Amino acid sequence: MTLDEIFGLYNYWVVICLMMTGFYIVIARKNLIKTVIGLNVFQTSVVLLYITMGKVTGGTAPIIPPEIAAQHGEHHEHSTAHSTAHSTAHMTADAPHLDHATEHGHEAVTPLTQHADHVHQTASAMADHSTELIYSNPLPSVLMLTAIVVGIATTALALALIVRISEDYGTIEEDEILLIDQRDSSH
Amino acid sequence: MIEFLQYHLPVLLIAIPLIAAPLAVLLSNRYIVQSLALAVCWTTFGLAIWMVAIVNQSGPVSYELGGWAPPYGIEYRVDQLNSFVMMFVSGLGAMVLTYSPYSLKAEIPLSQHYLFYPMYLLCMTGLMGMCVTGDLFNVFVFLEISSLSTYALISLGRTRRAPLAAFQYLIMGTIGATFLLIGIGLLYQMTGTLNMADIAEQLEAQRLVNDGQWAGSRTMLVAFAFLTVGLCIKMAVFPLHTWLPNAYAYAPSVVTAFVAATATKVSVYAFIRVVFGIFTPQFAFELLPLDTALWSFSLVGIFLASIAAIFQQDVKRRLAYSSIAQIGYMLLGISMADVDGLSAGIVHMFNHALIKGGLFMVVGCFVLRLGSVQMDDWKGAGRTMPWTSFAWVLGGLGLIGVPVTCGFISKWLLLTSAIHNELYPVAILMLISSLLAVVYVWQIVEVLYFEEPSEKAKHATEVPPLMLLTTYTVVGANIVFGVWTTYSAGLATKAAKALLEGGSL
Amino acid sequence: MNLFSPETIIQISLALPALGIVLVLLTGRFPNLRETCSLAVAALLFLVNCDLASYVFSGGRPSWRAGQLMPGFDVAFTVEPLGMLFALVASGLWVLTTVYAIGYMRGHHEKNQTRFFACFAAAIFAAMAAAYSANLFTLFVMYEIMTISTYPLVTHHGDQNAKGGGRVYLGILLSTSVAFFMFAIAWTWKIADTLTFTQGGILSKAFSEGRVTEFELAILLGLFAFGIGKAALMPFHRWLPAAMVAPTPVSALLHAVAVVKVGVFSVLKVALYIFGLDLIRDTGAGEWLCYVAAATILLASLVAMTKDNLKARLAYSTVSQLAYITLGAAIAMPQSALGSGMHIAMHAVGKITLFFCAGAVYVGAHKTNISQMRGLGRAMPLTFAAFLIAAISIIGLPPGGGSWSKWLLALGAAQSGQTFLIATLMISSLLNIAYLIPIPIQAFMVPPGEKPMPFKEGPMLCVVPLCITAIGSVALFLFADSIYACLLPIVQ
Amino acid sequence: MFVSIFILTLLVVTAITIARIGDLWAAVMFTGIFSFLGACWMLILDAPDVAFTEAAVGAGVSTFLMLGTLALAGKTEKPTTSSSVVPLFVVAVTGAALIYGTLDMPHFGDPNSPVQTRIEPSFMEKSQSDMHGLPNVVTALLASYRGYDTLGETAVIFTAGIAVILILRRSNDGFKSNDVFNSQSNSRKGSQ
Repeated sequence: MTLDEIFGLYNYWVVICLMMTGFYIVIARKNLIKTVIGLNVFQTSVVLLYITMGKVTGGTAPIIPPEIAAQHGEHHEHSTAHSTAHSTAHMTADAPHLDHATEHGHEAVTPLTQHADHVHQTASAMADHSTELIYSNPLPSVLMLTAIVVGIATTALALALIVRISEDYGTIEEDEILLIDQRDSSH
Repeated sequence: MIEFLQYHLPVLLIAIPLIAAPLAVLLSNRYIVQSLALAVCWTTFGLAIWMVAIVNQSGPVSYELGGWAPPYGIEYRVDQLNSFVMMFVSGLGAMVLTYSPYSLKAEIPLSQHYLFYPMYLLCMTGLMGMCVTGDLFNVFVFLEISSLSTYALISLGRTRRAPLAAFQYLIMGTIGATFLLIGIGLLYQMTGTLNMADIAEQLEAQRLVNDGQWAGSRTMLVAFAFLTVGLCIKMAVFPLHTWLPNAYAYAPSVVTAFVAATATKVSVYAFIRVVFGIFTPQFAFELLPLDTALWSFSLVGIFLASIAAIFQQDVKRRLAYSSIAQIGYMLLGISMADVDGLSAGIVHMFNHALIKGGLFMVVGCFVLRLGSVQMDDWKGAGRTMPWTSFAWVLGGLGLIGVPVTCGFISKWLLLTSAIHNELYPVAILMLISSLLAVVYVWQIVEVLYFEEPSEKAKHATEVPPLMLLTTYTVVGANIVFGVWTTYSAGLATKAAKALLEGGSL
Repeated sequence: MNLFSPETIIQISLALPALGIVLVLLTGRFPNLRETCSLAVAALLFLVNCDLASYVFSGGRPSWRAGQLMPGFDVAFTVEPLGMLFALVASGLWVLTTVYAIGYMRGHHEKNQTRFFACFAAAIFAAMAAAYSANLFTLFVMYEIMTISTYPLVTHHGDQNAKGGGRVYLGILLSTSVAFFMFAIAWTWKIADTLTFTQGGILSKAFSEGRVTEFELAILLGLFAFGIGKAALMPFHRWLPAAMVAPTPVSALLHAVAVVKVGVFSVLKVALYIFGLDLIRDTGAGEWLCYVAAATILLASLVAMTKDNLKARLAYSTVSQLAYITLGAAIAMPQSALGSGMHIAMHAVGKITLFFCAGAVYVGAHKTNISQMRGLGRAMPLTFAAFLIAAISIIGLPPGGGSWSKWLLALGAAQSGQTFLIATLMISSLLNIAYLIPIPIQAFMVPPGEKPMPFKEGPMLCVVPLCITAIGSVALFLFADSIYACLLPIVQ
Repeated sequence: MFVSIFILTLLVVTAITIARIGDLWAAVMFTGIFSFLGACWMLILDAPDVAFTEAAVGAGVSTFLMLGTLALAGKTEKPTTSSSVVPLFVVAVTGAALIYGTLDMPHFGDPNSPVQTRIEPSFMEKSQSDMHGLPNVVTALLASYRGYDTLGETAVIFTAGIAVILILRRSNDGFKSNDVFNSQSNSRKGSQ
C-alpha cells in the first residue's frame, strides 16, 4: 500500500465508515425512530459515495459558464453548415486533453483573444476553450437527486408507520412491542 | 395505429398503470376506480402477451426512452426472459384484482378503497418496470416504487401487527435497496455506464485486455456481492428472510396473494439478470463459488423453512414459510447454470407464482367465510365449503409437485439438471425436502376433511361465484401448465438458452 | 372385429375411464344412472381390451405418442404382452368389482358414492395408462396419479381411523416414489440417455460401454425396488395393511389388483426393459434383492398368521405374494420372469376372490374377525367355497392357477442354482396353507354355536362376482399354457 | 484538501455521535447537521445541485418530519439490552468488504477513470449540442437523458404520499373490530 493509494482512496474509506455507522444504527438499535435515523445516515452516505465518484481533480461543477453557453448557442446558429466539423473537433479535442488537465491547471491562456474571423477558426477555438474548463461528471449528481428523493419518500413512509405503531402500541421500542404481542398471543 | 402501439409497447406496459394511478386518486369513486384498475390490469396483461408474441417472433426488442440512445439515455430491453416474467406478473395481478372485491370489502375500510387501487397499480408498475428496463439505476427506482407501495399495502392489514410487519419489511427492504445502490455505484465506478448490456460489454472488454484475467476484479467482486445480498433480501433467501413471514401473515388476503405471487419472483428475475446478463456465469460460478454458496444456502433454507412451516398454526404464515423454501428451489436451479437448471429456476418462478397465488386466494376465500387463518377454525370446512376446500387440494398438489401439476415440471427439470451435473447429494436432498411440502400441505387437507366442523365452519357457506371462478382459474392453471408446457417450460427453456448462449441481453 | 386400428384402441381404452370419471360426476345425483354408466364404461373397456389383446398377443406392438410433457420427455404408449396381460386383468376385474361395489356400497349405505366411483375410474385410468406406458417417465407419472387418485378411496370413511390409514398410505407411497423412484429414473436417464422400454434393456448397452459400474447398477436396482413402494417390499410394506381401512371393494380392486399390481408390474418392466434380465444376472445386481424378497415372503407370511382380522391377514398375504413377483425379477431367469408375469394374473384373480369373500361376510354376517367365522360355512356356503378355491390357487396347488406361476418361479430358482430360494418357496407354501386353509375349513367343519345362523348369503351383486372370479382362478389353471405362450415374447 | 479533511472528520464525528446519543431530539438534530455537512462536502465535490437538494431535503424536510413524529411518539430511546456484538460483526464484515473493494478503484478525482472517459462525447458536450446550450447540465440530464428516472422519482413521491394518507387515516367506517383476521384478538386498541 503506497502513500499514493492512501491519498487516492481515503475519501472512499471515510465514506465507507459513514455508511457503516448508519448501517450499524439500523441493525443494532431497537428504537424505531433511531432505526429510521440510521437509515437516513446510511442513505446520505451512499449519496456521498456516488458524488465522490463523479469528481475530477481540478474540475468545476457541471454548469457551463453563461458566456461560453451563449457563444455556443450563437455559434450554433451561425454555422449550421459547419456544425458537423465543429462537434467532431469537440470530440477529438476533449479526450487527450483531459489527461493533461491537471498539469495545465489554470495556466492555460484564455483563447478569447484568438477569436478569429473565420468560422473554421472559431471551431478550433471552441475546442481549445473546452479543454480549459474541466467539469466533474454530472451523471452521479443526476442519479443522486433521484436517490435523495427516494430516500425522503422512504423516510416519510417509515415515520407514518411509526406514528401508527405508536398509537396502537403506545411505544416505539421494538422489544416492548414484541413483548406486548407475545402477551397477546399467550392468552 | 397497430404499428405505433407495437413500437411503443415496452413503455406502454409501464405507462398505462403509472398514469392510471393518479387518475384513480382523482376520480376517488370506489366503483369507478375499481373498474379503471381492472381495465388497466387486463389491458396490461393483454399487452404483455402481445409483447411475448413479438419477442418470440422477432427476437429481443430495444426501446430508447425519449429517443436517447444508450449509454446516454435509458433503454428498455425486452427479451424472452423478461417478457415471460412480465406476462405472468401482469396476468396474476389482473387475476387477483378480479378476485378481490368481496375480500377487500371485508378487510379494508370502504373509504380507503379508492386509495388501495392506485397503490396496487403502482406496485404493479414498479414490478413491471423492474423487469422491462435495461438500465441498472432504473431498476433501483422501480424497485423502490414497488417496495413503497408494497409496504403501504401490507400495513392495511386489520390487526395492529400489520403496520409493524410493514415497518420491519421497510427496514429490511431499504437496507436491501441501499446495498443494491452501492453495488450499482461500484459497477458504475468501474465501467462508467449504467446500461446493463453496456456494462457487460465493458467487463468483457476489460477482461480481454487483461488476457482473460478479470480486471479490477476486487471491486467487481464486491459490487457483485452487494448486488447479490441486496437482491437476496428482496427475494427472502434463507438467512435474510426474516421480514417475509410477518409481512405475508398480517397483510390483507388480497395483498398477500398478489405480493406472494409476484414480488419475490421479480427479484429473482433481477438476480438472474445480474448473474447471467451483466456478470457472466463464468465469473459467478467459476471464478467465484457462488454456485456452491447458493445451493448450500438454498438447501439449508429449504429444510429449515419447510420444517418451520410444519409447525405453524396460522395458515398464511405456513404458506409464507413455504414461500421461503420455494425460493430455495429457484436458486437451486439458477445455481446449476446449465440450460435445464436455469429453465427449472425460471419455470419455477412462473409455476410457483401460480401455485402460491392460487393458494393464497384460497386462504382469502376461507378468511372471508371463516374470518380466521388459524387451522383450528378451519376444521371440517371441507363439508360446508367443498369447492374452496378442493381448490386447496389442487393447489396443494401443485406445491407438492405431483405429476400433471406444474410443480412437477419444475421439480423434474431441477432433478434432471442436478443429476446431469452429477450433484447427487443435492438431488437427493432436494427430493427429500420436497416431501416436507407433503406434510405441511396435507395437514391442512386433513384438517379440512377429517375433523368435526368447528363452530365457525359449521355455519360457513360457499364463497361468491366470482371468487371461486378466479381462484379456480389460477389453481386450474396449475394443472393446465402441468400438462401443456409449451408456454411455460418451453418459454423458460428458450429464455435460459438465450441467457447462456452468447449473452443476448 | 377390426373396427378400429390398434392405435385408436389405445386411445379409446385410455379415454373410456376418463369418460367414466366425467359421466359419474355428471350423473352423481341419480345413483342408478351413475352406476349404469360406470358399469357400461367398464364393460366396454374390457371388450376393447380383448380386441387389443388379440392383436398384441399375435405379435403386434401398437404404440401411440400422446405428447411431450417436457422437452425430451414424452408421454407415450406402447403395448407389449406383459402390459397387455396386466391391462386385461385390471379391466376385466374392474367390471366385476363395479358390480360388487354397487352391491356392497348400497348394502352398506355408504356416503359420497359419487366421489367413490369417480376416483375408482381415475385409478383405472392410471392403471391402464401405466400398463401401456412406453417409457419409464410415463410410467412414473401414471404411478403417481394412481397414488393420489386412490387416496380419497382409502380414506373414504372420513373418520380418524381413515385419516391415520391415509397418512401412512400417502406418506410411504409418496416418499418412496419421490426419494427413490424419481431419483432412480433421473439417474437412469443420465446413464442411458433414454427412458424408453426396450427389449433386452437400455442399461446393458451403457454397461458394456463402461458408463456405469456393477456396484452402481446394484444400487440403482435397489432404488427401483424400494422406490416402487407399491410393490410393498419390506420394510416399505406398511401402507398396504394401513390401506385396509378402505371399504372392501377398494381393498379388493386396488389393493389386490390395480395398485399393488402396478407396483410389481413396474418392477418387472424395469427388470425386463430397463436393465434386461441378462444384465441383472451377469452383474449379480439382483442377488441381494433375492434375499430381501425371500425375507419378505417369509416374514409377511408369519405376520399374516398372527392376524385375526381377515382383511389384515389377507393384506399381509398380499405382501408376501407380491414379493414372489419381485423375487422372479431378481432371479432374472427367463422362467422366473415368466412366472412373475403369470403370477400377476393368478394372484390378482385369487386375491380378489378372497377379498370379495371377506366383504360378503362383512355385509352378510357383519363379521370381520376370523375367530368369529367358525361354522359360518353353512350359512354362506357359496362364499366359503369360493374362498377355498381361491386359497388353493394362492397357495399354489392344483387346480388353482397359482400352481403354474409358482412352479415356473421354482424352476427359475433351480436354474439359477440358488437352492435356498427353492426352500424358501416351499416353506412359504406351507405357511400359506397354515394361514389360509383353516378359515374355510373351520367355517365348514366346526359346528355352529348354540344359535345357528340361518342360510344367508351376502347380496346377489356381491356373491355373483366372487363366484365368477373363483371359477376364473380354476380356468386360469386350465388355460395357463396359452398365457405362457402369450407372455413368452417378453423374455426373448 | 484541508477543508475537505475537516469536513470529513466532522462528518465522522457527527455520525458516531448519532449512533451513541440516547436523546432522540438530539439525534434528529445531529442528523440534520450530518446532512448539512454532507451537503457542504458535495459542494466541494462540484455537485451544487445535489448539495442544495440534500440541504433542503435531508437537513430540512426530513428533520422536520422526524421532529413531527417525535412530538407524536415520544422522545427518548431506551438503552438497548441486547448485545451489540452481532451487529458490530456484520458491520465490520460489510465495511471490510467495501474497503477491500475500493483497492482496485480508480483514485479519487482521477480524470482517466471509466466514469469520466467511458461516455464519449461526454454528457457536457452532448447536452450542449442537444439542448442548445442549457447551462446547467445536471438539469439538462435530469430532464432529458434520464428524464425517465425523474418520472420514476415523481412516482415514488406520489406513492409515498398516498401511502402516508393510507397509513395515517384511521377510518373504521362500518367496521366492527371483531376477530375477522386473527383469533389472537389483536383488535386495534389505540393508546388513547
